[in-house]
Amino acid sequence: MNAPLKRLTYIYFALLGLLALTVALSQVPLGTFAGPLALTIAALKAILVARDYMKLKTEPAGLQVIALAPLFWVGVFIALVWADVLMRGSVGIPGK
Amino acid sequence: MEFPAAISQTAHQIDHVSLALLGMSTLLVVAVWFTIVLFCWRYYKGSQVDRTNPPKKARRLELVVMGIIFLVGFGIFFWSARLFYHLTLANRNAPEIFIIAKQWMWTVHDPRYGDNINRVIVPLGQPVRLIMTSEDVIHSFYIPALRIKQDVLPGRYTTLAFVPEKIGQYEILCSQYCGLDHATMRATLDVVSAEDYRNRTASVSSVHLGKDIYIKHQCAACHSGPTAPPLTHLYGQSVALQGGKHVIADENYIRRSLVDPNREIVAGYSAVMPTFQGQLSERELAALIEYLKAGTP
Amino acid sequence: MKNRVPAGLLGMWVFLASEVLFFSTLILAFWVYRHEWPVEFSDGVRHMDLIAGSVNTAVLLTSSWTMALALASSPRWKGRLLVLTAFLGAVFLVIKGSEYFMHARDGMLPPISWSPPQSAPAFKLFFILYFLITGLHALHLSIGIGCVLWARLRMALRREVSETLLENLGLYWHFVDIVWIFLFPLFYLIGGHA
Amino acid sequence: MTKSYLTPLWDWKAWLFTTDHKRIGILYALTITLFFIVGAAGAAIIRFALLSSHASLVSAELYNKAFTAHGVVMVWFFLIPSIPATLGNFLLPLMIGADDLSFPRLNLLSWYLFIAGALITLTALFIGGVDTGWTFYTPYSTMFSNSYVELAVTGVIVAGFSSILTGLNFIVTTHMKRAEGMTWMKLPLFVWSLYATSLILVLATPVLAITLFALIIERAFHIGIFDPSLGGDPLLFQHFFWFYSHPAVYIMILPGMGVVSELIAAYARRPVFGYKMIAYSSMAIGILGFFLWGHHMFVAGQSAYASMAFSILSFLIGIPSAIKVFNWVATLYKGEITLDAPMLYALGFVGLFTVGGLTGFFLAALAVDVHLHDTFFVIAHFHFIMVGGMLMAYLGGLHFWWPKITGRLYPKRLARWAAVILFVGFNITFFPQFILGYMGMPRRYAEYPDHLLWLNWISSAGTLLLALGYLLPLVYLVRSLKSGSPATDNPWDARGLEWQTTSPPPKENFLKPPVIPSHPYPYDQKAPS
Repeated sequence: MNAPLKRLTYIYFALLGLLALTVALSQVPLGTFAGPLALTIAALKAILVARDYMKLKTEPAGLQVIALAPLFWVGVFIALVWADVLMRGSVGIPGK
Repeated sequence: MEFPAAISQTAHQIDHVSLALLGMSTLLVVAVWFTIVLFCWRYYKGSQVDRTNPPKKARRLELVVMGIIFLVGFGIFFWSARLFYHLTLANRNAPEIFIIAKQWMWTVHDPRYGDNINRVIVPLGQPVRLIMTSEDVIHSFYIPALRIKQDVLPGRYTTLAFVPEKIGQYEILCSQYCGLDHATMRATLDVVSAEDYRNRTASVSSVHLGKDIYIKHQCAACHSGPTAPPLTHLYGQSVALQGGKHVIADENYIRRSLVDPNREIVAGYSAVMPTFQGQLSERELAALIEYLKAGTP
Repeated sequence: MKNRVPAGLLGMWVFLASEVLFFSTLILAFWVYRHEWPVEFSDGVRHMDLIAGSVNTAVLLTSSWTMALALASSPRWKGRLLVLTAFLGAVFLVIKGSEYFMHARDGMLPPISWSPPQSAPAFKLFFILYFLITGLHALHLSIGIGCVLWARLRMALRREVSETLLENLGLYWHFVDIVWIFLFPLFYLIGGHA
Repeated sequence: MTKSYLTPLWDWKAWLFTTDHKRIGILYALTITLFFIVGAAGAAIIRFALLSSHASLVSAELYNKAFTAHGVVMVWFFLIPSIPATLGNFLLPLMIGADDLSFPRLNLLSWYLFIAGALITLTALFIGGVDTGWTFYTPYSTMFSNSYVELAVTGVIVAGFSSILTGLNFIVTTHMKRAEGMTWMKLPLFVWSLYATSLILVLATPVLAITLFALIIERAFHIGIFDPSLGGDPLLFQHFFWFYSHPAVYIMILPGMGVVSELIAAYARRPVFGYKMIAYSSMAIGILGFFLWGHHMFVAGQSAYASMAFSILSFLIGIPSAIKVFNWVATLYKGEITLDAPMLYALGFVGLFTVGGLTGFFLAALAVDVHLHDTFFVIAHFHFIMVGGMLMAYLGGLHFWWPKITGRLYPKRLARWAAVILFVGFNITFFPQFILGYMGMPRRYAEYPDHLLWLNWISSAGTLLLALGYLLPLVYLVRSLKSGSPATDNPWDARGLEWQTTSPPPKENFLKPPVIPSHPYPYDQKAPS
C-alpha cells in the first residue's frame, strides 16, 4: 500500500477506536458529563472524516471557509434557541 | 376616530417611547426625502452648478451619522427594554385572575368572585395579574387601552400584570389568529372602583372547589405520608429536584406536576404519581392551584 | 480558488452547507425535547439496540474508508471499492431496517404500531423523532448508494465518469456518514445508562 | 445581424427545454406575473371585505382564506423568486461577463420545481383554500384547521428546493464564472446583493423545508412534534419558522437594494458613492439578518432574556440599512440627474424603504412591540418594505433592463406617470394602516371595532390607485413588445457589462469579450465602444 492509502487506513483505525471509546464510556455512569463527552467524541470523528476523507485539509482557503461557514450559522441558531428554552420561566413568572 | 385611552402608567410610558420613536423617524424621513428632492432639483441634468471633484466616499461623515443612529437606537433599545422588564416583573405577587381561552371565547375565573364569560372585572388602582392558558390553539390577550398583550398557549400558563387607573369599560381582543371567528373573540375589561369590586357577590369560592377536587382524587393519601412530598405552603417556595436542580413552585410548576408528574421529581422521592392530564379540566386545575396556594393541605 | 477548484466541487460543498442546516434543525429539535423530557427520552434510549447501533456505526465508518480508498486507488481497484462501499451502505440499511422491524414488533413504531411499554406522550415523541431523523438519514444514504452504483455502471459501460463527479460522490457519502456520527450518540448512548 | 437569444421565438420546445439563463429568466417573469395576479386577487378580497366592519360583504371564512392565499402566494411564489429568479437569472452572467450560470440544467430544474410547487399550492388554494395564515402556526395548522394545509405546505417545500438550487447556482457562478479581470471589488452591487441573497436561500430554506415537513407529519398522523398536548412545543415551531422567514425578508429586499444601486448610478451618472460600504452592508444584512428572528416572538411566551437579545440584534440591522440609504442619497450629490421612470422607482424605493425601516425600530423596541405586535402596524411596516421597497425596485429594474431583455423601448412618459401613480396609491393604501395598528386593530380581523371604519375606507380606496399603478406597466410593457421602437445596444448610456452586448443579447451573451472597466460604475468615463 502506498503512503496516502496507508494514511486513510490509519484514520479509519482512529475512527473505530473513537467509536469503541464512546460506546465504552456510555456504560460508565458519568452523570451530566456523558452528553458533552459523547458529542465531543462525535465531533472529533466528524473532524477526522472532513479533514482527511473529504480532503478539506488540502483544499484552498476559500473553499475551506465555504465548507465550514454553515457551522457558524448552526452555532448561532443553537445558541439563540437555547437562550429561549433554557431561560424560560427564569424570572419566576409564568411565561416570561 | 379616536386613539384608545391610555389607562395605566405603563400605557403612558409606552406612548412616550412611541412618540420618541415617531419624532426620530419623522426627522430622519424628512431629512432623507428633503435631501433627495434637493439634490434632484439642484443637480438635475443641464442645471448650471459646480460638479467638479465629486467625492467618492465620506468615511468620517458616514461614521458620524451611523454613530448617532447607533447611539439613538441603543438609547431607545435601553429605554424600551427597561420598560419591558418592568412590565414583566412588576406586580409579580398581585392577586390573580385566571383566563382560560377557547375557540372563540374567554372564560374568566376570579378565585374570589367566581366565573364570567368574556368579561374581566378588575379593581381600580390595584395591581392585577392574569394567569392565562388555552384549551386549544394559541390565542393572544390584547388590551389596547393598556398597550399590552400576551400570547395564550395551550399546555402552560403565561401571565400579564397591570394596574388599571381609570374606571370604564375597555376592549379586549384576541390578536393571535385562532381560526374562523378569531375577529369576534373579544371581551370587555371592566375597571370598577375598589368598593364595587369588593361588593360583588362571591359565587362558589375557588379554594372550596379546589378542596373538593383534592379530596375527590385522594391527593392526601400520598401527600400526607412518606411516599410523596408535603404540599403545605408549597407555593412560592424553592423546590429541590432530583439531579440537583431547583425550581420555584409557581403556577406553571404545580400545573406541570399535575399533568406531567415525572418531569420534575422532588429530591428524595420516586416517580410514582399518576398523571392527571385529561382528567382535570383547565378550570379544575386552576381551582386546585388556588387551593394549594391558600396553603392549607 | 477559481482556477484550483472545479465548479462542481464548489457546488457540492454549497449543497452540503444547505444539508448541514437541514439536519441541524432536526438534531436541535431532538436536543431541546430531550432537555424538556429527560426521563422519557432516557427511557427511549434504553429501548434502542446498542449493539446494532454500534455495529452499524462501524459499518458506515468502514464504508467511508472504502470510499476514500476508492477515490485514491488506480482505476482497476476503483470500481471494486465503489461496489464494496455501496454494499456496506446496503448492510447499514438492512441492519437499520431490522431495528425498525423490531420496534414495530414491540409496538414502538408510531403511528402504525403503537402499544408501548410506557404511555407518556414524550416517549412517543422520542420515537417519532427517531424514525423521522433516522428515516431521513436512511433516505440520504439510499440516494448515495444509488448514485455510487450508477457511477460504477457507467464505468462498466465505458462511459465518461468525470473526476469531479467521483469526488462529489465521495463528499456526499462522507457527509451522510458524519450525520450518522452525530445521530449515533444522540439516539443510542446519551442517557442510556441507568 | 446576430441571432438573438429570442430566436426562435414561437417554438415552445425551445422555451420549455432551454438551459439559457436569459430564457429561464423570462419563464420566471411570466409565471410570477401570473402568481402576482392571484396574490393581488387575495388582496382585493381583503380590502373589499374590510369596507365593512361587520363582515357583511365577505364571510369570515372567505376572508381568512383570502389573506392566507395572499400571504402564501405573494411570499413564496412572487416575492422570493421575484428579482433573483427573473432579473438575477437574466443579468448575473451578463454582469460578470459569463456565457451562462455554472449549472444551466440545474437552473432549468429550479424553474420546474418552482412551477411544480406553485401548482401544488395553487391547487390547494383553489379546491377549498387554506385558513391558517401564511405563518402556519401550530397547533392550529396541525390539529384544528379543516383546510388543505398539507397540500399547500407541500407546494411550499417543493418551491423551497427550487430556491436552494437557485442560490447554489448563483454562489458558484459568482465564484467561478467571472470574466478575466472582473475582481470582487469591480462586481456590480446587484451581484453583491444576489450573492448575499443566495447565502440566505441556501442556509435558511432547508430549515423551513424540514419544519414544514414535520408539520405535515404531525397533521397527517396526529402525532405530536409541536403540539403541546402530545409533548411538543409550539414555540419551537415558531423559532424554526422564523429562522427561515425572517431572513426571507432579506431575500426579498436585498436584490431590490442591488437593483436600486444600479439605477441610481445610471441616472445620476456617477460612480456609486461608497461602493465598498454598500457591498459590505449587503453581506452584513445577509449574515446579521439570520440572528433577529426572535423579534417575531416577543409576546409569544419566549423567555424575556432571549427577547432582549433579539431586540438589540434587531436594532443593529438598522446600521447596514442606514449605510445604504446614506450612500444612495450621497450618490445624487454632484450628479447629473434625470428622472426617468426607473429613477422615479428607485427614489421611491429609497423614500419608502426609509419609512419601512424606521417603523421597524418601533417593532424592535420591546415594550412598544408588546402593543404593536400582530396589529396592522406590522402589516403596514412590512408592506412598506415588500411593496414600497421590493416591488418598486422590481418595476424599476424591469423598465431599466426592458430594452436589453426585449430589444424594445417602453413609452417613457406613460411610465413616469405609472411610477407616480403607484407611489401615491401605495401611500394612500398603507400609510393609514400604521395609524390603524397603533389604535389597536389586530391583523387577520374579518370584523373590527366601528371607530376604525374611516381609516379602513381610505386604505381600501387607495388600492384602486395602486391597482392602476400595476395595470399601466402591464399594459404598456406588453404593447411595447409589438409597437415599441427598437432599442439600441446601450440606450441609457449605462456602464454595466450587460450593455456592451446587443439588445437583446445573443444566446452566448458576448460575441467578443466585454471590456472590463478599471473601477465599478465608470460613469466618469466614456462607455467603451
